[in-house]
Amino acid sequence: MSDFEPKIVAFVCNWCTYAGADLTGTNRMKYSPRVTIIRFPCTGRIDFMLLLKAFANGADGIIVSGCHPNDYHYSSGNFHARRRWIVFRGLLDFLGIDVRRVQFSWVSAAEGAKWAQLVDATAEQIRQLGPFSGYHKLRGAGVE
Amino acid sequence: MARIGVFICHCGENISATVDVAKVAAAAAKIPGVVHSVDYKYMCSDPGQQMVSSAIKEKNLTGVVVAACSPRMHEPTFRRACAEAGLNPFLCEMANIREHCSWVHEKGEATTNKAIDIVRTLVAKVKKNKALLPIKVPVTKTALVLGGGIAGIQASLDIANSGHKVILVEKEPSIGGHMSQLSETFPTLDCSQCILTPRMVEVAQNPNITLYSYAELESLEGFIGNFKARIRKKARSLDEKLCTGCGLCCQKCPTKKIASDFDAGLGMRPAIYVPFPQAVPNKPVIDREHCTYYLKGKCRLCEKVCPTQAIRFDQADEIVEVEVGAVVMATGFDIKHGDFFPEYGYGNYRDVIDGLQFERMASASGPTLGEMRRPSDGKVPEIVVFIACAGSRDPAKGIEYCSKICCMYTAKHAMLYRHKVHHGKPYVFYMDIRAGGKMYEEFVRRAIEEDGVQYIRGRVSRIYERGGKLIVKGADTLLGARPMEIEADMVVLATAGVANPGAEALAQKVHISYDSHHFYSEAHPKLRPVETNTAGIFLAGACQAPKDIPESVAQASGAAAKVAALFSQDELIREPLIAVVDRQAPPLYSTCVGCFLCQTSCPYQAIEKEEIRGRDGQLIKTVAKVNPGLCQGCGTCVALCRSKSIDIQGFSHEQVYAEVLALLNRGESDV
Amino acid sequence: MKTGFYPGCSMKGSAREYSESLMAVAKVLGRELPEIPDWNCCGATAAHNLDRDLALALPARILAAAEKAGMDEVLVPCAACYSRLSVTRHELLDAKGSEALRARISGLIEAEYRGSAKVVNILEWLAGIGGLEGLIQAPFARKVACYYGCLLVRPAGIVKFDRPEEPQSMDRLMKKIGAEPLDWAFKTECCGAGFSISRNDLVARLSGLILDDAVARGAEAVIVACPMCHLNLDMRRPNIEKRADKKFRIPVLYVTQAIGLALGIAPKKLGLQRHKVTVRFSPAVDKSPAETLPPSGTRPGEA
Amino acid sequence: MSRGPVIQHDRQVLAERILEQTGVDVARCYQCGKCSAGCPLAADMDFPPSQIMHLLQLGDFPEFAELALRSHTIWLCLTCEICYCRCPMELDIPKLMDVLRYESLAQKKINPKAKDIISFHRAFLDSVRTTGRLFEMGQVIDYKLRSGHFLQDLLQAPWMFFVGKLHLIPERIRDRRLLKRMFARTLKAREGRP
Ligand SMILES: Cc1cc2nc3c(=O)[nH]c(=O)nc-3n(C[C@H](O)[C@H](O)[C@H](O)COP(=O)(O)OP(=O)(O)OC[C@H]3O[C@@H](n4cnc5c(N)ncnc54)[C@H](O)[C@@H]3O)c2cc1C
Ligand SMILES: Cc1cc2nc3c(=O)[nH]c(=O)nc-3n(C[C@H](O)[C@H](O)[C@H](O)COP(=O)(O)OP(=O)(O)OC[C@H]3O[C@@H](n4cnc5c(N)ncnc54)[C@H](O)[C@@H]3O)c2cc1C
Ligand code: SF4
Ligand code: SF4
Ligand code: SF4
Ligand code: SF4
Ligand code: SF4
Ligand code: SF4
Ligand code: SF4
Ligand code: SF4
Repeated sequence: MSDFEPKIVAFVCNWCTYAGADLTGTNRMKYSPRVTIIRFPCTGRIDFMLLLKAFANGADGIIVSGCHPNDYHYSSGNFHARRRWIVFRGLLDFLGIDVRRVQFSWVSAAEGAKWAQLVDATAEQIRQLGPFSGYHKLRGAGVE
Repeated sequence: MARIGVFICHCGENISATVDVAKVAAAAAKIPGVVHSVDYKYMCSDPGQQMVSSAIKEKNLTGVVVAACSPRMHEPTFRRACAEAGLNPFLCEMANIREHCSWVHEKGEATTNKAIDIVRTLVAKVKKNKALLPIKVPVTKTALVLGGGIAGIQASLDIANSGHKVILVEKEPSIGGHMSQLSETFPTLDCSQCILTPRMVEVAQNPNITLYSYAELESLEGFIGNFKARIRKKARSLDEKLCTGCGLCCQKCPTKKIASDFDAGLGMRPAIYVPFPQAVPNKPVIDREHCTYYLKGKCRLCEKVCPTQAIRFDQADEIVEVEVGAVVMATGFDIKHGDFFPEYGYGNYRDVIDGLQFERMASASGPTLGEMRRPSDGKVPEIVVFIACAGSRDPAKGIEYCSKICCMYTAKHAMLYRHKVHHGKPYVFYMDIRAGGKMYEEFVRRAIEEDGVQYIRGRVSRIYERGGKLIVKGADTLLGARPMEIEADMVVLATAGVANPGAEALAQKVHISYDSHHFYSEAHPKLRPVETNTAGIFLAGACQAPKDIPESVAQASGAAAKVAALFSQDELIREPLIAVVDRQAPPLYSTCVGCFLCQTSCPYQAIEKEEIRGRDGQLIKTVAKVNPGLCQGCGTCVALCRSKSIDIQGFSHEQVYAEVLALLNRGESDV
Repeated sequence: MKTGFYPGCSMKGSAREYSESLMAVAKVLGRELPEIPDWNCCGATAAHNLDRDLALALPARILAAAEKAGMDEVLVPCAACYSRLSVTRHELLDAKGSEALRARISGLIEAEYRGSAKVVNILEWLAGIGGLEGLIQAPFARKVACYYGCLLVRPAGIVKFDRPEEPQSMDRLMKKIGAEPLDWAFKTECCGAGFSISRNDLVARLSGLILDDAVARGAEAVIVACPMCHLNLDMRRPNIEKRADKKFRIPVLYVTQAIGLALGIAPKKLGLQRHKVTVRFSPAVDKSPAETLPPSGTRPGEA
Repeated sequence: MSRGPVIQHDRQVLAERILEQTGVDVARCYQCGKCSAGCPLAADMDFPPSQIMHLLQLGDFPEFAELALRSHTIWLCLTCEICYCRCPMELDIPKLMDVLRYESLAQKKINPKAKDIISFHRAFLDSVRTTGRLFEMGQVIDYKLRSGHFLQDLLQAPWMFFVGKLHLIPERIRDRRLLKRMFARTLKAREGRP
């Protein structure tokens, strides 16, 4: 398992985390290349079918990250995301996906270092969990 | 069939040092639909941009991916280049292989592969991109200012002086707000009326300002640049055009003993009244709750004495409809009155007064003509206790925040008292002295050092009356918290500054957010302090939080500048990255089922109901519709819609799903 | 609705007249007040000063006994006992972590405490009785200072009765019987409470301040609803006067005694003769001291 | 100790125990002094209530917590609830005082000036333990023996007896064994005294 290199998709909001990840780059902080970012206007936009879709297509782990609750670009969208996340956890569990495969976090535009830490921590976590092999089941469950 | 061009940037060595750019270009060329793939040292340079536009023209590109730095850096640059070459700018995407790749990973295969992944992802996205047109909204260049205190006055004057029309709505019979009630003002002790009244007159005379006094906002609809407001002009019971403001009616009105709000209940006024002599407009109103005629059907004395026959007993409220492009909220604040504090007597003791009452007492035009006379018996108070933080910083009985202005006005009050009663003794009970401001600390020190005000550090536990004196039980925490009692003649409570009673209802009317104390919320506490979260609505003065005059005025000028900037354009251009509800051919019309979950989730009230009717006018279905002026493109609605009927342009379902699939299905054929 | 009665220790001893007058009044009002079977002391200040579990267990046993006897509420005329019982009920039912605490205390008292019996104080109980006005024989037309003390109204979050500053319930009651309750400043200031014996110097000072204000405002009587307050204001009068270096002649009546007088009950049945400070009131309509009892301190009573 | 109090970290401080047992968070006290201003006995206390709060706040200096435990204040506090009722932060000081008293007893840090007060409480509870109720006469005698104040109040007693306020024979409840067990498991177990 030691040479397992996970595929991790990061869904991040444009205003905070995307900018935070830019800052990580500007500061030349290094982190694991296993994570690739997909940009959203806000975490409130992220519907969880999309996350399931990612798992069904071979993602081993997922990061969802947006603005801090009080520092939010669009007054309440990330609260919605947060609330839906609670429901989604239950759903993940039901589908037999380890909830630790999804990292929900807040990274602001100023937190470049936090982004690097988040990525590395998630990559390590997923490495330990091993490859996600349940996607055939997911496809069977109609997610595809 | 998609014809995509991919342009890979070296960024000097910023990218090429860790990413094998040639390999990325080669890999990109193999992605189905990619017809052109090149790498170049500096894509954002003139020759770089030139490469993009000539490729668009020569290869008939339907989409462009620039793999370079962050879109936050150069997306506008390349979109402009595309537009100039005749390609819709929203068909251009950037793949961030610098900040998110070359700068954060070591040189090596993994890094190059990631760069390829990113490019493939964006190529998949751009294939699903649609040509979008920027949204243009016209701007009505008239501002609505709500509240005619110093903040509203300042904002109105600044906007009017920049050449735009202003409609100023004030709910009281006169503009002026709390500042008109003040005696002298810290930290300079200049007379409040003297500096305020010229401004009030300016408002009345400025041809760009329409003043609706004794009026309130009835409703506000629309969006930035295009609001429709309905204003209720309450009946003054007289014809303003005929009234000359001679004041005869007020003198003759027999119903004289009505507690004056303007004098904070310390003075009396008649049923037909002007709140204060310098009022703008200087025209009376009849207080129908107290006027004998309205109560008993008799009197009409004012009508008899009026030389211009201006009195109109049967006047009704009038609704005025106006169109405005921006709104400035300047409705100010209120203070808690003494009656909320159980241990200070629930407002039972007449000589326990609040700060505004003290201002009226100290004002040369006030009920005592500026003499210190305590309310109960008119005696000159020899010992006066001032209590700071009365209800502020007090989660148990008041509010938890610091009201910010009371430390300063308490120092001012103690000082003014000493100036008027030379042998008098002023004591201030305080917890902390918050005097952060230009010349503020010096002002407080002056009160202590020059005017002999005694500051005692501690909070008063109780006040009770005994033999015409007020017994104030306090403690000095700097002296071992020993309890102490002062027999005072008068006590002044620096009561908490709070939001206006109607603040919440008004916020809901105009759809702006407010905090748990009903003060209006700014869009960002540090960087957007004069804007609200609703585009086109701005904040000025103490309606946002307790503030002193300099701050209120500064914020008002800031809000006015924002309005002027908005009005400097004829049309607003906005990125079309907003939500749309799908529309289809009959008989379906739309997949929207009309559940309106989206409507409840939208933080900007951007979702409306639209009725779809057949040719016969019969209602077929009610579906959601996004108002492009209000939508901010947050996408919350999209995630909530179960039937996937609402989508966001630029981040559509198709686009993001294509991205995810392309990212994960490395090497697999295109979806 | 069955109302039980918790007399508490002092109403059996030093505050006998409180219980005598309460019973006499209850009889006229047609209320029965059965005592809680085999009740014990609530532990008063001593228990909560020395041991938390004991301070909760003693009242819990009382309340559990009342529950067992099928009582829906318990009248606790002594304000100090009322406070202990209310606090216990709050801690065992509503406070954070109350469940575990309730189990522990139930173990100590070897009985299950469920919390079904409500705790009511004398003012609440009297206010709940309608038609008092109709029974007045001789209005108690006196200027009175209603003294609530500390524990009837505080802590407001637990007793949830009247307002903690300037309460009104006793004033309303006094108005009903024809008295004129005065506005005064010491309604809820502390009299020295349980220090009557161990620190009577402090009691003398604090109680003196209370009497001073009542007298200065022209009160003819101080009305109390607590044996401890009575003890401090009445029995400790010599100490008070010594410390203040002046005489206070103002009598201190239990609220039930004042009502009893208004209902036409004989002073003796109300235990007025047991006071240290002579009470010269009688149920007569006129204000003159008709039935004058000799100063109580000098006369042997019926032990 | 010439250097003054020394910081000691990494120990469970009294303030934390108080928070656990009573929910009173001394950190919320902002030293306004209102409690001290209204406390009927603040003038007699060595540390008025707001100062007790501050002593507990500086929990990293164990000496300060010690001062609170050894204070006269905690025994003078009448539980009159005035401070709690008026505290802007709604801090339940009387409840906190209870915990300080228990700790002071347990750690044998009783202020010598509080001897009489504690003697009185003990005499009171002894009476309750043996009879189930307070036997006032017995308690007063017991207290006098414990405190040594024989004369004080003695003049009062015959009068009380005459007006019917003092009984010579105590009232006893039936279930006195239970009472004894309750005491044995609480106060006595803690104090280790018979
Ligand atoms: C006792 C006291 C002393 C003070 N002393 C000083 C001092 O010495 N120096 C200093 O700098 N500051 C002082 N201040 C602070 C000063 O009063 C405020 O900074 C200032 O008044 C804020 O101005 P404003 O226009 O924001 O609000 P306001 O003065 O409150 O004006 C708001 C206006 O809006 C109107 N309004 C409210 N609701 C509506 C509605 N729904 N529709 C239409 N109109 C509405 C009100 O009638 C009012 O005219 C003092 C404040 C107090 C309480
Ligand atoms: C230790 C500290 C902590 C702070 N923390 C906070 C906080 O947490 N939150 C907060 O809201 N505020 C905080 N502040 C305050 C905050 O820093 C200031 O409010 C803010 O920086 C003021 O911005 P400014 O643009 O007015 O001035 P500055 O930030 O001083 O910017 C002035 C600029 O002008 C340039 N300049 C100077 N002279 C000339 C010249 N002659 N010609 C051309 N350019 C010139 C300077 O180089 C500088 O770039 C803090 C301040 C300090 C000292
Ligand atoms: S008397 Fe007539 S003109 Fe004069 S102020 Fe009154 S209404 Fe106006
Ligand atoms: S009609 Fe009304 S306003 Fe006019 S004079 Fe009479 S009372 Fe005054
Ligand atoms: S400004 Fe001063 S008086 Fe007012 S709440 Fe703040 S600290 Fe208290
Ligand atoms: S100078 Fe700074 S630290 Fe001192 S009181 Fe003012 S704001 Fe606070
Ligand atoms: S767009 Fe979707 S969420 Fe909104 S009303 Fe239609 S179906 Fe419901
Ligand atoms: S994208 Fe956001 S602002 Fe626009 S309609 Fe949807 S929820 Fe409202
Ligand atoms: S009243 Fe409350 S906040 Fe103020 S000093 Fe006392 S405990 Fe602290
Ligand atoms: S409860 Fe104790 S500390 Fe608080 S005011 Fe009363 S005596 Fe003072």
